[in-house]
Amino acid sequence: MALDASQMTRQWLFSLQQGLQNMVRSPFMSLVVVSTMTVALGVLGFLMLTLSDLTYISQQMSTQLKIVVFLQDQQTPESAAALIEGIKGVKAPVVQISKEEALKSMTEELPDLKKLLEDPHTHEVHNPFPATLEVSLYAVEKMAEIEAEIKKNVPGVEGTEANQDLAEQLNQIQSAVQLVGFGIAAILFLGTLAIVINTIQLAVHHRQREIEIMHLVGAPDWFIRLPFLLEGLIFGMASGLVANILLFFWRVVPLEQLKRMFTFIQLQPGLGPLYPISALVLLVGLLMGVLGSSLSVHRYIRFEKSAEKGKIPV
Amino acid sequence: MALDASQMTRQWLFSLQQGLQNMVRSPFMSLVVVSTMTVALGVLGFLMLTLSDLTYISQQMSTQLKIVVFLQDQQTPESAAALIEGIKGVKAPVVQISKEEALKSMTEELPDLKKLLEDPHTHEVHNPFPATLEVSLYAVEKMAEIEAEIKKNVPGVEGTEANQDLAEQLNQIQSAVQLVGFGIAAILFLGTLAIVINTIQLAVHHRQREIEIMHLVGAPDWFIRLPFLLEGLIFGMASGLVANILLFFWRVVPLEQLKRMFTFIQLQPGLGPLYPISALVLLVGLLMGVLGSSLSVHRYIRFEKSAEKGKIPV
Amino acid sequence: MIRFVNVSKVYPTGNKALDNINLEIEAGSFTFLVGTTGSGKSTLIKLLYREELASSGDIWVFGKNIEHLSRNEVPTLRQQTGVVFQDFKLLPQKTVAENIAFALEILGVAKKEQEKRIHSVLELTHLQAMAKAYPRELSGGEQQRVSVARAIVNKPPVLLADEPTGNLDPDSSWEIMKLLTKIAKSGTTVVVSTHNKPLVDLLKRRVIKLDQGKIVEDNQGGGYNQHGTRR
Amino acid sequence: MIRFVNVSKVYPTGNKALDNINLEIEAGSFTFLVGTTGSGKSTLIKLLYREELASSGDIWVFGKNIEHLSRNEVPTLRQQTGVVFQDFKLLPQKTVAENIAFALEILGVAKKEQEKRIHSVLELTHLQAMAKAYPRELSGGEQQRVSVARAIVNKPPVLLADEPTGNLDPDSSWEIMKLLTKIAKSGTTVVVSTHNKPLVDLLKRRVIKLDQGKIVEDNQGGGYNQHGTRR
Ligand SMILES: Nc1ncnc2c1ncn2[C@@H]1O[C@H](COP(=O)(O)OP(=O)(O)OP(=O)(O)O)[C@@H](O)[C@H]1O
Ligand SMILES: Nc1ncnc2c1ncn2[C@@H]1O[C@H](COP(=O)(O)OP(=O)(O)OP(=O)(O)O)[C@@H](O)[C@H]1O
Ligand SMILES: [Mg+2]
Ligand SMILES: [Mg+2]
Repeated sequence: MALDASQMTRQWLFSLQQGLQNMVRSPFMSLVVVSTMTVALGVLGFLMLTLSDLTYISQQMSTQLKIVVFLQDQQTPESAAALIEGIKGVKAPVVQISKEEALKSMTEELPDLKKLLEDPHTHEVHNPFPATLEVSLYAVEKMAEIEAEIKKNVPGVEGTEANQDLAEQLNQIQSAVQLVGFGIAAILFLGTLAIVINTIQLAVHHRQREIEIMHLVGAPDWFIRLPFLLEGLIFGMASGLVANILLFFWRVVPLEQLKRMFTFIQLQPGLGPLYPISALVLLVGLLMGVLGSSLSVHRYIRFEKSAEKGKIPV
Repeated sequence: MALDASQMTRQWLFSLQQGLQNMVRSPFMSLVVVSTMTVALGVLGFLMLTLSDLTYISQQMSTQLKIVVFLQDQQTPESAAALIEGIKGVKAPVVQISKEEALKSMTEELPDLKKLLEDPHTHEVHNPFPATLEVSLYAVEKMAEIEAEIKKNVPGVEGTEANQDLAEQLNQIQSAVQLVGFGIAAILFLGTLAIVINTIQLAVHHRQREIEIMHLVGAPDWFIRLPFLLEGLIFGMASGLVANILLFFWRVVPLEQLKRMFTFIQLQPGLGPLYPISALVLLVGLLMGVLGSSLSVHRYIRFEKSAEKGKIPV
Repeated sequence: MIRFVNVSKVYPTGNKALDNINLEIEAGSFTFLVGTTGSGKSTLIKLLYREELASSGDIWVFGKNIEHLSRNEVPTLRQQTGVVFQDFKLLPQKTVAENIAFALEILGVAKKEQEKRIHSVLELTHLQAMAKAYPRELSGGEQQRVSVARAIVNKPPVLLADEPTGNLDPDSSWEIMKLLTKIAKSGTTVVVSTHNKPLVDLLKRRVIKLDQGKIVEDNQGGGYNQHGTRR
Repeated sequence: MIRFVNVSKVYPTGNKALDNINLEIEAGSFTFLVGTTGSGKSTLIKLLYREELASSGDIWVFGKNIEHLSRNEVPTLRQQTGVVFQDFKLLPQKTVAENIAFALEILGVAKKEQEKRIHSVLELTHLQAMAKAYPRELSGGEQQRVSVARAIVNKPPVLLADEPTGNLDPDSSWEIMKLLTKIAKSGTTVVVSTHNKPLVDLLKRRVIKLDQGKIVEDNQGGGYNQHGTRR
């Protein structure tokens, strides 16, 4: 029995319409599936957002670490600062402390010192302190590299000082946050996948009898499968959207309050990484929905197949 | 029809036995429910573990911050250190740097200085630098408090210096980790709850027909409910146990490797916070299981009730 | 024993399934319920074990108005009423023996006593060989007999059978009907809805005929069609 | 048209439901299948639309050995075979009209044509008033007629009816049987399994009697019981 094009179209349209009808006629089922998927996707997105913020914070923190550069007397702080600001990875401006400022802060701290440095005859003050520069960096892991470059390429540098230990530690924390964050995201991703597929499987399992009946009255596999795929797609889309709304809300309201409470913590400006994450959440929702339902329906169709092979010789 | 005690016992025993039978006879359902619950509980436990580690790390980091105490010349570093070590919140030992050591490190850095400090006649070196103590703390948020206490209670203190800004920042980060961590745990907790209840609801929904039949042949409510409660309990216990096994495994194997990779990051020794967390995971599993199934069965019993009220006047 | 007073049933869809029924059925009697499909036989039976509530009127069973039972009294009513459902209503996850045993487990009957009773009803319904089979592994007629066996196993004072021979061959149908009349003789009140004209004609018991929810005939010892058609 | 060659069916439980069946049924003929409950009638019918596979032997329908159909050919076989299931098998989430329409949607029949055909089968089975009801809102007999309507709506070349009058009163049963014989006259091959002795006796068609999975009688124009018992 060959089918003409309009027959095929009608079958497709009917099959798709069935998907919508099923959802509407099992509101409880639809609600449970969508809410479960929303929770799973929402948690996934929420954690990716938090991880992205954590990475940003630890980066911000590391810019507090500075390389201190001591200059020889013949080098002016201005020209050295200009040279250093030209190095890649250095965050302008480089803070300049002149010989005079260094002396002033030291003698203020140790009043005895002033007398000792003063020439008893000319009352001229000898200044043993060098001019210093405080160099901030964009990324703490470049500290050793940049320190070496300053020593090598900037003339008139007497010495440098950098808290390598703390830098190393912060550096490791950053890598750890990234690695563990990636691990968490991967685990959560798999968890979301498992939960979504399980939920859809339960929903389809509940319709096992219907699938059987449709098969028995002659519906081809694709005809049975299509409505479920559409349903899965819509479930995925709906829960992805709801999860995104929750994420946006979280970003705009409570996170802003957190920011105000913790003024020192610098969060990414604006909506930050929300766009790529929400796109990912939506995509995951759609894929999971379709994958979940197609896998589940497949189960029942596969079951029948194996039953058909069950020829037993008498 | 009054029931004697042995009848009641038999009914209870049968009802409990039913719970086990149901699980064994619907292996697919049991598997799906347990695996979903395991994922949800595992993620919950995993995140609580990570948060506890993060808190620990940020605490460890903050012990890098020190209060520097300058002593007057009449005070010996030893006795001041002993006094300070007696203050609550101070991490022993207090590092002592004597006047001589201070002078030595300064003159090594600035060779010019040595000549200037030397008495041209007696060749005696004047030492303007005070002896200093470096005081580590257990908790950075106590820094201001302890600094004040040192100034007040330790005799012969000339001055103190503490990086209040960085301390404040670390302090805020700790509070933020705790607050956000608490938020995440709460959200995840609710998410786990929702997913578990939804999953059990789907499983019970699938047995709606059976529940109806049992009702129609005269089974009382508790008789129907009990097997589901037992099932929920076992599901909760099983998934809690599996989740805990995964958590222990994660703690022992990959986390130990992370520790070796990042030597600077100090993790809690031994199994750390695993015991309370795994106990919590198990408890949540059990509660959710029982709560989920009792709620779901209730739904169907409630449904019937409302149908019974549906008297329509003719 | 059983008394309907001005009972009507309108389903939520607006279908009027029963229309002002007044009826009395004596204890220990055997009554046929006949009528075209959709005339309200199943609805009348469902009212008797509270699957449905009447829209108006009162129904008395065991001297109680079952329209006003509390939540806890409904299971008791159902435990005292054996029902053969038109669609069998067997528990799919339980074997034949377990399905029958369920009616006894509810009452907390001891295992030994259970085994004895189950053995005897399996024999009565010729299901001994299928005790361990699941409902899906049975033929239509076999399932129907399991439903009969479950309904009679705890010897309830009221037995309602909704089309209990629809899937049975004439010989098996005759056996089941004989069984039901025997049960009525032992004091149980039996109400049987049926389309089986030959058996109704043969047994000569009280026949109540429904049509569009109304009782149109009520004959002691009557046949299926009072004003007989050719079948 | 339909040919069974040495067909046996043993269920996974070990039940031998059919035992070396050899049988030929001509195109456009009308055949009754009778026998005690559990004799294998439903199993024989299930083999014809591939709900079950034979354990051994071959079954030919439309000149094809349906034991060796590929996965894609099974739906085609089922589309060409109308089936009235013993347990109705209606889709619970669809109304009566939608259940019937489903058999046409599978074939991609245009909406106008669908409406026409559905209208006509609803009329034939007296279900016009229930077109918009859901199966759970119907009486047993009404559900059975929906199953009949769905089986005949796409005018399939083969029509299998498993106990199609088990829940119908004598008048409705007679009408449905008349309908099925009329369909056979129009060229469709009709196989009806039934316990309805009066109708089998009345219609005088071919009667095949099964007992314990074996064909024990095969009479053109016979009655229900060749060696008649008293019922
Ligand atoms: N749940 C329901 N909702 C709406 N209408 C219903 C419902 N159940 C039954 N009906 C309608 O009520 C009427 C009586 O149904 P009932 O099942 O009592 O008939 P019956 O006499 O048992 O028929 P049968 O012999 O076919 O079993 C029918 O018209 C049916 O469509
Ligand atoms: N799925 C199954 N698994 C195991 N045994 C089965 C299965 N289906 C049917 N049987 C057995 O096979 C035998 C034939 O069953 P079948 O359903 O063909 O009988 P039938 O003639 O249709 O009976 P009825 O008149 O009661 O409908 C019965 O003994 C039954 O118990
Ligand atoms: Mg009925
Ligand atoms: Mg059968």
